Amino acid sequence: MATLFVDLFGKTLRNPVMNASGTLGYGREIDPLWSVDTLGAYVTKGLSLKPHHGNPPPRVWEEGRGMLNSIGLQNVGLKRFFAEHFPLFRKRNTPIVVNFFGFTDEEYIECAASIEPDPLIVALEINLSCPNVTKGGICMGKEARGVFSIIKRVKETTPIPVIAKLTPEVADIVEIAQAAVSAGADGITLINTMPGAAIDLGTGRMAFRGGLSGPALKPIALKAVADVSRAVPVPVIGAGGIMDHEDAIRFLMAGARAIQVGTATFIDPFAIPKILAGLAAFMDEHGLSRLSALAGATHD
Amino acid sequence: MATLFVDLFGKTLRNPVMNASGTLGYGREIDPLWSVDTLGAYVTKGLSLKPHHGNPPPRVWEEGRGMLNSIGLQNVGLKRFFAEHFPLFRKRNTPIVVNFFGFTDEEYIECAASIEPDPLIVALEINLSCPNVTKGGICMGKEARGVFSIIKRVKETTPIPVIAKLTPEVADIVEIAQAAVSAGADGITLINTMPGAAIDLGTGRMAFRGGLSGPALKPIALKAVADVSRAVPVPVIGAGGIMDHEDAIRFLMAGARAIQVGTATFIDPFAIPKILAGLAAFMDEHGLSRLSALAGATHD
Amino acid sequence: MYDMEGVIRENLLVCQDFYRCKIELARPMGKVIPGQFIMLKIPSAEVFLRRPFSIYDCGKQTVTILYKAVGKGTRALTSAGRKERVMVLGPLGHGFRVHQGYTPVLVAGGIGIAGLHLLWKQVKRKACFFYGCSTEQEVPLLGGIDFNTRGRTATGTRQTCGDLSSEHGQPDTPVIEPRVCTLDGSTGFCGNVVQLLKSSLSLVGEKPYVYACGPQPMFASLKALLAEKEVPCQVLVEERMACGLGLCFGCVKKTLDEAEPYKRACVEGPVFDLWQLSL
Amino acid sequence: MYDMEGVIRENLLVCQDFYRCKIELARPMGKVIPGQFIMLKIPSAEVFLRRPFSIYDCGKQTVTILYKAVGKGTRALTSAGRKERVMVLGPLGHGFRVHQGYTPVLVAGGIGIAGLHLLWKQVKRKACFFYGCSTEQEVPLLGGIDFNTRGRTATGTRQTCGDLSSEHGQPDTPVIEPRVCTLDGSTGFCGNVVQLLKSSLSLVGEKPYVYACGPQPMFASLKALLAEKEVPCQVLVEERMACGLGLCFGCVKKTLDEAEPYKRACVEGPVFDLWQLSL
Ligand SMILES: Cc1cc2nc3c(=O)[nH]c(=O)nc-3n(C[C@H](O)[C@H](O)[C@H](O)COP(=O)(O)OP(=O)(O)OC[C@H]3O[C@@H](n4cnc5c(N)ncnc54)[C@H](O)[C@@H]3O)c2cc1C
Ligand SMILES: Cc1cc2nc3c(=O)[nH]c(=O)nc-3n(C[C@H](O)[C@H](O)[C@H](O)COP(=O)(O)OP(=O)(O)OC[C@H]3O[C@@H](n4cnc5c(N)ncnc54)[C@H](O)[C@@H]3O)c2cc1C
Ligand SMILES: Cc1cc2nc3c(=O)[nH]c(=O)nc-3n(C[C@H](O)[C@H](O)[C@H](O)COP(=O)(O)O)c2cc1C
Ligand SMILES: Cc1cc2nc3c(=O)[nH]c(=O)nc-3n(C[C@H](O)[C@H](O)[C@H](O)COP(=O)(O)O)c2cc1C
Ligand code: FES
Ligand code: FES
Repeated sequence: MATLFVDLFGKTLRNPVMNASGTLGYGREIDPLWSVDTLGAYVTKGLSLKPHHGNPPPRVWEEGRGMLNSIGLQNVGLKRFFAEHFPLFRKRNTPIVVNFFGFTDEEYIECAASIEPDPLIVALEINLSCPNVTKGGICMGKEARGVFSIIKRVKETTPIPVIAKLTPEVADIVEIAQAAVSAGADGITLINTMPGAAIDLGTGRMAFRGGLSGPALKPIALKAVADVSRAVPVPVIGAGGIMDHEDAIRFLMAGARAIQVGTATFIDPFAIPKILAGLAAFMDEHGLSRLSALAGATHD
Repeated sequence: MATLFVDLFGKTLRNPVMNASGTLGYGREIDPLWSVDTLGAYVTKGLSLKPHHGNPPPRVWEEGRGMLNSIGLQNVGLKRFFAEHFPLFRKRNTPIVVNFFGFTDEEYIECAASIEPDPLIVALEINLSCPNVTKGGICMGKEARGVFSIIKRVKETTPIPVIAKLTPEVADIVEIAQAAVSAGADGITLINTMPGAAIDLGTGRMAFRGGLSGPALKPIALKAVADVSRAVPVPVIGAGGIMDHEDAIRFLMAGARAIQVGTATFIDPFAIPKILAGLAAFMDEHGLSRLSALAGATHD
Repeated sequence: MYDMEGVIRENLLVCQDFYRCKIELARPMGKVIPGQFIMLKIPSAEVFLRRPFSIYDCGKQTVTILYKAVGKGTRALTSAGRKERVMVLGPLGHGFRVHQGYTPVLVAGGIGIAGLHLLWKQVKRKACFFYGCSTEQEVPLLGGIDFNTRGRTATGTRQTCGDLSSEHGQPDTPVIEPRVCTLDGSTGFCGNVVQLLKSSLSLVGEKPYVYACGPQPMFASLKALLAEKEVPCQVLVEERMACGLGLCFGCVKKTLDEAEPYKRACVEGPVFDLWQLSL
Repeated sequence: MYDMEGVIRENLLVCQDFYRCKIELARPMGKVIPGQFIMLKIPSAEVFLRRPFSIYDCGKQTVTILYKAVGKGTRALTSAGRKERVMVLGPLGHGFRVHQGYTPVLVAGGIGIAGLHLLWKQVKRKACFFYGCSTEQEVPLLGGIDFNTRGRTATGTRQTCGDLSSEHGQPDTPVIEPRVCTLDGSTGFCGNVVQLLKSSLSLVGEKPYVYACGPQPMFASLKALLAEKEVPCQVLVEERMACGLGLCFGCVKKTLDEAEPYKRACVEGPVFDLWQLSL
């Protein structure tokens, strides 16, 4: 029997499959369907220092084989998350990755500072796809210099490993990833949603704007993973349109150490347990005993 | 009966529907199925000063509801195009847009200089998604400054209207479009393919890399069109995943003056004539007499 | 909760654009509270996300929805044949809470009737039913509702609203008074269902409790109508959904809760207290 | 040329992984040259691009393909039922050019037989046929070919290659000599079809002209075999295609033409002169 264990930042995770941030609520919503300890690690909904209301509806839009969302980062804030939602993960002994964001450099630092290290916290995942209000709303993750300085200051603030989660809406994602790593990032998550728009012909209403996720994103994500994992020495976590275990394997082959499943869960709430089962079966079928054997497969 | 006429750079085109560059061969290949004068204008395959061999196969890859291509800009060169292929358009009295590229700034200038003005040439469409060999292979269209200087020099070289065709792999496509316009671009085509990758699980071979086109690209393209058409005073030409007349209308509603159809033709070689028929029927059904009425529809 | 396999057993046109679809499930669904919904995976590769539908009716191992073809997904569903396989997730969400000591007044606009049918079936006491639609062609939507009519027809008779509370009143027997209106006046009262309710509200009884489902603009006029007498009211809202499980925060409705205004229609709803919504 | 609607009339498993699919067209296809192909829109929303298939056979208003299930598209096609609608674009590409004064020698590897069947049917003179496959299970693929056998079975008999040119030879009658090999030796010659050809080439006749279709590595060994005697040879190549019409330049094969090495398999091919390819 193949093992799915994976090492990440000195911790050993049960398996390489996480949810993508913002796609599994606070965890408690899915727990009645399957226990959160099914996950290699639970990635929190994007959290901020203060609670955040998010955008008015409509917030989701189907678009071909994908969807657009403009949730607007609604969340209960870090404090309430740890008070109300973290206990479930403690009870289930499930490692978590704390995804967080801010609208200024300082907010990022304050967030990171406010998170107490805990044996269950694998890493902090910095969502860099946020508008920087001090720079006229330009997205944080678009400039290598800006990314470098946020990560550097966050690293100085916290002893917890730090993952930079990058937006694909950049000219050269490798350059951004390298900036993050040289600032001390311990890992890179690729990719966040791609900004897009849709127009409802029926109503003739103006374009719905939101972040594109799902299969439409997959080729862009796979390229980012393949390019970045060759260019940086830290683990890459892949996300973007992973719908089944074959997609998961593609990302692992492309160079991801672990993967995150988002939109797939909306269509099939059991997508994550199914991916895990499929992954194990694939490994057994191909006589692979460790996940790292997959990554090798593509380097021929 | 609605008219589909559209004004572009002081010329009146029969209709707003063009092919996307590189997706209708040299024109002669489709002409036996439907006359090239069906088009508002024919956009040439990307042409260069000298003939170009292109990449070894495989060059195309199906990817969900889209495809990746790595044709590598194979073309017969500007000279042979005008000698061998242009006469068809002369015979059919069909306006053309000359799409061209280079690997250095100088090559762009030389290309533009070599193209004689002709009543049938509506514009030159500069493909800015090319590697710049003098800058270590970085894509031409990624830096506002680089785009500005190429367009400025091309504009100084030729009296023919110039369209900048932009890559979506940038941090802020509006910024690039504005740079092009301030350098004198007469129009903007949005968007070229998005770089992506795929992995064939069967063979376990390394990622196929290529430009993503087709429906998967549509939300990204629509957003680019909506954003750029509001930000620049010149006409925007929309492309990316237009499969039917409803998609065409979405792009016109989002602010495009004209549209280009690429990948759709591979799946249905009659996609372009069908889109034209559908467009006319839609206008009649909704009592719209001019295309400009569509653009208005979304500004409520 | 399970994601249940289902087989379409019936997918009938009830009247123009409206269909009733009965699905046989591979296992029992569990207890359903009226107002709850399912997330249905429509068997068409063109449709990516699931779609939410109120549970119109349910049996031991069946679930029935009543739906209106409005867009890509619902149109694709109309052409799903018998025996076609689907996936059904449910029952989902918070349904109606029926409070003792009130007269239930059900108010359905158009396809909103799908969300109230089960409540009507389960209310074991005197109650009223107001139904509004566009034209008499849509009146057959009422046809599936069991109005134990005592000499009155369920549809279409042009009648004024009698004194419901006195005329009938056997304990534990629903009062059988569907009132119908059409926007074009082709049958019943001429106007929308809130106008109809207004014209009849004084007759409804002592302590009305309104349960409403319909197009969203209806809720604002309902609020205006009910505000004076502070009539309690629960509404079933519709919002675009991605997951139906509270995972994505895509389906929110704005409430008057200032600390956390946006509540998820799929878990905190789809039934909300009208007086807590920000309309 | 038209994009023709078609209806699947037959979609049969010939042997493991191999299927024959007959499509009735809404209108006649026009003259077909052996080696030409169609672009088939497979009726599955999961399959985006069309897929190219050699015209295995054609009637007035029918076209038949023989295909191997190898990936998403061909696997989806296996489950297309009778009466399913498809779109068929064709006939496409440059087919085989048959030159007078030569003995046609047809060499098919595996599914390559699909590309040579029509040529065999149309060659109205003495000719040879070599067929190689993996195991005897695939020999039924020959079954559709009309070998007017004169006492010999078309398949499976373990036989050495006789002197074809002398044994038969009625003008305008195809010589009926299928030679079979299998990679595992389970029937016929043990080896691949180029090895089989090598073992028999001297017996083929005075002026052989080889027409080949099969897996791409076969062409390199064919080239090595035929080089010495400069035997003329045309090969039908397979390449991923997007449009099939010469529009996308996605399907190129490398040739020895230095000025323009990459030629489109869909218009300049799919049949190329072996001696012009860069393998
Ligand atoms: C809890 C709940 C219960 C519902 N119950 C029923 C029911 O019993 N019967 C029924 O016919 N419909 C019901 N709906 C609405 C139904 O879900 C939508 O009509 C359906 O999702 C539209 O899908 P589509 O692909 O056909 O339309 P789309 O092409 O997605 O959209 C067409 C139009 O419908 C609107 N729309 C899309 N999704 C929704 C949605 N979730 N809610 C409201 N409007 C939407 C769009 O804005 C657009 O104008 C319910 C919705 C919710 C949230
Ligand atoms: C001119 C021509 C004639 C052909 N005639 C036949 C025929 O008569 N019968 C038949 O079974 N097949 C034929 N093929 C091959 C057939 O087109 C492919 O097997 C088919 O497109 C694979 O599609 P898929 O979705 O099943 O595979 P995919 O999932 O796309 O790929 C599966 C595997 O097949 C390979 N492949 C994909 N497309 C092609 C292609 N166009 N050519 C070669 N390999 C490919 C891939 O590299 C991959 O390894 C022909 C190809 C060409 C170009
Ligand atoms: C509804 C929704 C909410 C999301 N919220 C967040 C978030 O709060 N923080 C974040 O970093 N990414 C967020 N994402 C992005 C996902 O984590 C993921 O990167 C992206 O959706 C691509 O993966 P997928 O295609 O599997 O969904 C969200 C995505 C969706 C669809
Ligand atoms: C096979 C292929 C070849 C292309 N060649 C060119 C080219 O030479 N020059 C160019 O500017 N764009 C080229 N493109 C990009 C298209 O013109 C178009 O911008 C893109 O495909 C998006 O449109 P679509 O989704 O309708 O195909 C090519 C696209 C494809 C698919
Ligand atoms: S639909 Fe996802 S949270 Fe309600
Ligand atoms: S397949 Fe498009 S050119 Fe040959």
